[in-house]
Amino acid sequence: MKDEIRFTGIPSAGDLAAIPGIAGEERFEKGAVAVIECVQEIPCNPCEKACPFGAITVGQPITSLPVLDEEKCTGCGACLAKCPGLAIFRVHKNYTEDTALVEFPFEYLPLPQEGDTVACGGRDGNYVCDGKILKINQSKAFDGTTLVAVAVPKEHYMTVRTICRKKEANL
Amino acid sequence: MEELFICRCEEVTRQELEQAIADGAISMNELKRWTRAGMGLCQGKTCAKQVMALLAQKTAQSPAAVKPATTRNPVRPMQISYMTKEAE
Amino acid sequence: MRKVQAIVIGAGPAGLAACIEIAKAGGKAVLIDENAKPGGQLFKQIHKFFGSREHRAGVRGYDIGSQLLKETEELGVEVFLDSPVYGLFQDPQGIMVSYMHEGQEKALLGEKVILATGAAENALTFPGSTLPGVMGAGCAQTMINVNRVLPGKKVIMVGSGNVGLIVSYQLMQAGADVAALIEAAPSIGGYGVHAGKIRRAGVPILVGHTIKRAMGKDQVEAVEIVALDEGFQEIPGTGQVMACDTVCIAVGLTPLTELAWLAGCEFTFIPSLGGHIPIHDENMATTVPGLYVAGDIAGAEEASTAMEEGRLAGIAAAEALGLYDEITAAPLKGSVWTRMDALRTGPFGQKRFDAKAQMLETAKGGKE
Amino acid sequence: MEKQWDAIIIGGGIIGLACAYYLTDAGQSVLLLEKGDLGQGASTSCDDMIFLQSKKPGILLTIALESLEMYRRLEQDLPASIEFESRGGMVLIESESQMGHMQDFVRQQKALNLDVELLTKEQARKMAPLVSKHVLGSTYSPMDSQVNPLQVMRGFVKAAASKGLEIRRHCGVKALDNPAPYHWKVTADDGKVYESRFVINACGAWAAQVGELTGLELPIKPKRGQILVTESVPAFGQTNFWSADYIVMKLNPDFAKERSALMNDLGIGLSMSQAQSGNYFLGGTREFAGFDKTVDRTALHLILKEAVRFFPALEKVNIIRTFSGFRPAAADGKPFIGPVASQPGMYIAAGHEGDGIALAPITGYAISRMITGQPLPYDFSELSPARLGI
Amino acid sequence: MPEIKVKNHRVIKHPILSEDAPCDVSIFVDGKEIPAKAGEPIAAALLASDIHIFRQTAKKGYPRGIFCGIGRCTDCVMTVDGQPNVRTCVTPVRAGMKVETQIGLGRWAE
Repeated sequence: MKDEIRFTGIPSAGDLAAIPGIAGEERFEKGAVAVIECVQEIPCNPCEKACPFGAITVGQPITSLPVLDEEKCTGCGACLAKCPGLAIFRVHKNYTEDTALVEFPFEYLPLPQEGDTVACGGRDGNYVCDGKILKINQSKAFDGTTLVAVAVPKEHYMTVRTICRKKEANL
Repeated sequence: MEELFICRCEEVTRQELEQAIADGAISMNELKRWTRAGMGLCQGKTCAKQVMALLAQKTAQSPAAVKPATTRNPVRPMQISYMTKEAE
Repeated sequence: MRKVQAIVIGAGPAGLAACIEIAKAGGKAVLIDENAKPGGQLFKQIHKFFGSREHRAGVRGYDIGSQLLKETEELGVEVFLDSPVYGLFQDPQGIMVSYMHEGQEKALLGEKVILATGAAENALTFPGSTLPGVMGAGCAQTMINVNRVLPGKKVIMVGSGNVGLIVSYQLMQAGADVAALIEAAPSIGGYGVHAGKIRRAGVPILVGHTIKRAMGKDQVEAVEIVALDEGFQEIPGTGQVMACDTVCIAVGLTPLTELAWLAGCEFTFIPSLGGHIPIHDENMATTVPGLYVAGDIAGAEEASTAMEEGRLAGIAAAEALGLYDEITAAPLKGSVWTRMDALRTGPFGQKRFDAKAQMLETAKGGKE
Repeated sequence: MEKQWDAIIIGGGIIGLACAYYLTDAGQSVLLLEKGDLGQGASTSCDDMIFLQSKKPGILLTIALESLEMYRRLEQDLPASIEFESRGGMVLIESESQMGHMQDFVRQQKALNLDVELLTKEQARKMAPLVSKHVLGSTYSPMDSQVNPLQVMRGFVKAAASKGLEIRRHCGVKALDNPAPYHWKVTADDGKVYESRFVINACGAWAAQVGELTGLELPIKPKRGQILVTESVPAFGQTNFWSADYIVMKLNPDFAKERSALMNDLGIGLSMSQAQSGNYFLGGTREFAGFDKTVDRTALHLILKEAVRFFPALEKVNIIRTFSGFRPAAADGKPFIGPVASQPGMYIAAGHEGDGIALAPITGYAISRMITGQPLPYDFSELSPARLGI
Repeated sequence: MPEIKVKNHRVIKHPILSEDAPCDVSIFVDGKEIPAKAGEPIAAALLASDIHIFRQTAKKGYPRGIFCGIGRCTDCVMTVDGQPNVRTCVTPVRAGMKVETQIGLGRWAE
C-alpha cells in the first residue's frame, strides 16, 4: 500500500516510526515533549538553533533529519513556531488524568478563543474528537504563526494535529 | 469548448499545429510562420514550450534538438510613443 | 551614451543580491526592473523559507525581500523601476541595454551585464483551459498576497510541486476553499511538510490524476478530473466532476531567456532546470563575453538558490571589472558555493545539483 | 546510384518554392536544397505587399500585374489560405512639390492602364480618417494588393510535395560541377552528391555566393531592410499606405535635399500595411550593410517618427517585433530570371530586391516554362542574365 | 471570535499579513462604477468586484480573463481610456479610469 507521505501528503505510521525526531513511548509518559514530524531530507535546520537546550541536532549535511534528544527536550515548545514546515508539535500525554495536551502551529483565520470547544482533526484534516482550547499564543517572535494548545482525550495524543478548518470559508 | 488552444493569443489549436507539421513544417520558425502560433501579442512566451514539445513528439526529434523560434527586439510590447522622442 | 560598470536586469532575489555584491566591491551597478516594485516574486512569498541561518531560513519571503532592498538602498545602487528592458543591441563599446523608462525609450551601455530575469509559469492545455477562472498558480498568489484580492472562492489546484502546495495553503489563508489538488505523476512533487499542511486543512491530494476539461459557459463552473495509469493514460470510468470557480495551474516553470537568446548565448537543454538554459560556468558567465546569468534564468530552482547565484555573479563580475583580485574573490566565491551546494542536497536537491554539474561540464567543453 | 533529378533548386525562399511549385506542376522531378529553414531569408523578413504604384512603366510593372492575377488564382489553387486581398494603396503627399511629381507619375501609370487616381485632402481623410491633418492629399489605387508570404510558401511546399518535391533543409551547397551540358553534380552539406539536368540558383541575397561556385559574378548585393511589426489593432484606414517622399526622391534625386542626411543614408521611406491578423508592418530602410542582420536602434526611431508623423494615433500602439532582411539588389535594379548562356542547364532566379513576394508566381512560372521549353507570355530577355553578359 | 473578512472578494484581514488598506478611488468598467485602490493593477480591482471576463477573442469570440498575472501572456488585455490591448494585470489603477471589455481587436476612441 502506497501510504508514505510522498503519495498521500500524510506521514504514515511507517514514515513516523523511521525518523529520529520522535521520542520513545516512555518519554511521553514523563511530560511534555516536542514531536518533530519531519520525514524527508530537505535542506533546513532552524529547529536546531531554536532549541535553547540543544535537544535538536541536524548537523551536516543540512538535509539530515532532525534528531531529538528526548532527555534534553523539556517540552518548552520553542521550536514549534520556528519550523518553516510547521511540522513540529508539542505533546503532553498526561496533561490531566484523562486528557492530553497537543499544541500545534496554526496560520488561518478565524482563530478560536481560549476556552472554546473545537473540532480537532488528524493529519488528514478529518475530525477526530472535540477538544478544548487551552491557549492561543500569538507571540510577536512567531512572526504571524499562532500556536494553539488543545486538551483532547488522552488516546488521541498522537492523532490530533490541528483543529478542523471550516469546510466553507466565510465569504 | 472542446478545442485545445495551445497558442492562446492567436487561438491556434493543437489540431492546427499537427496539420502544419503534417504539411511539412519541421522547425519552430516554420511552424510559427505557418500557423501564427507565437506570433501574437505575447510573442510565444506562453505557448512556446508546449509547441516545442509537440513538434519534437510529432517529428520524432529529441526535445533538445528543437530550438525556439528566433527571438527579436522588443521582448516586451513597446508603445510607439516611447520611440518617437529623441534617442539618448 | 552613458556607460556603467554593470547593468543588472531583474530586481528579484538574484538581481538584488548581484547588485549588493558589486556595490560592496566598490562597483557601480544599475538595476533595471519592469515591475513597479522591486523584489521579483519575493513579496508574494508569505511563508517562512527553508535552509540555514545563512540562507535566512525561518524568515518570510517578503521580509527577505525588504532586507535585500534595504541593503541595495544603503549601498546606493541606482534602481530603475517600471522600466521593462525591451532589447539588447550590438555595440562595440559594451552591451547596449535598451529599456523603457518614464514614457521614453532609453539605453545604457554596460561593461558587464547580469541577466536575472527569472522564470514564467508553464501553461497547460485542456478543453476549457482558456476560460476565465483558469490561471497560473503564481497569478493567484500575486492576487491574494500582494493585491489582497481573491480570484475565486473554490479552487482546484493542478500540480503538486512546491508552488502548487504553497499556493494552495496561501489561498486558504486568504479565505478561499481549495477543493482538491491534483497531480498527474504517481507521487507528490514538492516537500512533504508543505503537503502535510494542506492535508491537515482537509484538502485531498489526488496523485495519478489529471484535469480532463474545465467546464462553464463564460467562466469556470466545474472541472472533470480523471485517474491516470502508469503510462499517463486515462483510466476509463474514473471521471468525476468537481464544482469550482477557479483552476490554478502549477506545472513548473520555464526560464525567461529571451534576452540571452538575443545576446547570442549558447544554450543547453536540461529538462529538470526548465528546458533551454544559457550555458554558464562556475562564475555564472555565459558564452557571450561580459554577460552573466543568475537565478531562475540559469535554471528554475527556488529563491534561496537564486540569491546565492546572484551573489556569485556579482562577485565574479566585480572580479572581472578589476574590483577584486583573485585572492580576494576566491574565498568569497567559495563560500557562496558551499551554501549553494547545501541547498542542492537531499532527495529533492540532488537532481538540481547533478543538472548544474552537467552544466559546468558543458561550459568547460565549450571553452576548450 | 543516386536519382537523377530534372531540376535542383538551391534556395528555399519564396522564389525557389515558386519554381518548385510550377516545375513539379509541369511534371518535373525536383529537389530543393535550403541552407537553413524554409524562407529564412528575405521571404519572411518582409512585409506582405504587392505594390504596383511605385513601379515605373516597363517590364516590371507588366509582370507585376500578371503576377497579381496569378495570386488571384493561387488563392483558389493552393492548399493554404494565402490571404490574398486587394485592399488598395495610398501614397500620402505632404508638400506641393511632392504633389507635382506625383501628378506626373500618376498620369504615366494611368496611360499603362494602372487604375490609379489622385485624391484631395478631404477624399484622403475619408478613406483614412486617422491620417494626420498636414497630409495634402494622396494617390489611390484599388489594385495594390497583399498576400501572406508565409502562407504562400506553405501552400507551395504542400502542393509541390504532393507532386514529388523533395526538400533538404539545413543543407547548403558546397560545390557545383558541370561534367557535361545539362548534367550537374551538386555537392551538398549532407555530404551527398545530387545530380540533375538543371540547377536553379534562387538564393536571393546569397545568389552571388552560389554563383561563385561556377565562376559566375552575379551583381547581386544584400540591401538591408528594417521593419517593425505592431500588435493587432483595428485598421487605420481602408488601404495600405506609403509616404510620397521616397518615391518622389527615386523619380527625382534632387528631392533628397529636402530630407535629412541620416534618412537618406538609411534609405528610409515609410510603408505601412496591415496583415489580415491586424498587425501593421512599418517599414523600412534600404541600406547596403553587408550581411549584418542586426536591427539598428536609430533606424527604428526614425521609421516610427515617420509613421507617427502620418498617423499620430499610432503613438498608442505597441511594437511587438522588429527584424531586418536582405533584399537581393541587382546592379541595374532588375531581377535575373533566365538561363546562364555559358553554363547549359544553369538558371538564375534571383535579384528581385523588394519585389520578391510580388513577382514570385511569375518568376516560378517563367522558369518552369523556360526549362520545359514552353513558350512564354512575355519577352523576358530584358530580365535575362545575358543582359549583363552573364 | 474574529472573523476572516472578505468584502467584495478583498482580503482585508489576514492571518499573516497586516490589515489591508481600503479602496480609495473609483473606476468605470463598461460604464459601471466600481471601487478600487489607486496603484493596484486594474485586474485586481476587477476580480475584487467579481468581474472575471475581460475580453472576447478576435477569432472565435471566446471569453478571456486573467491568466499569468505578470504581464507576459497578454490574455487580460482590455480597452483602457480608449486604448485597446492594455495589459490590466500590470497597469495600475488611476482614479476615474474608463475600462471596457475588449471585443476582438477593440476600437479606437473617436
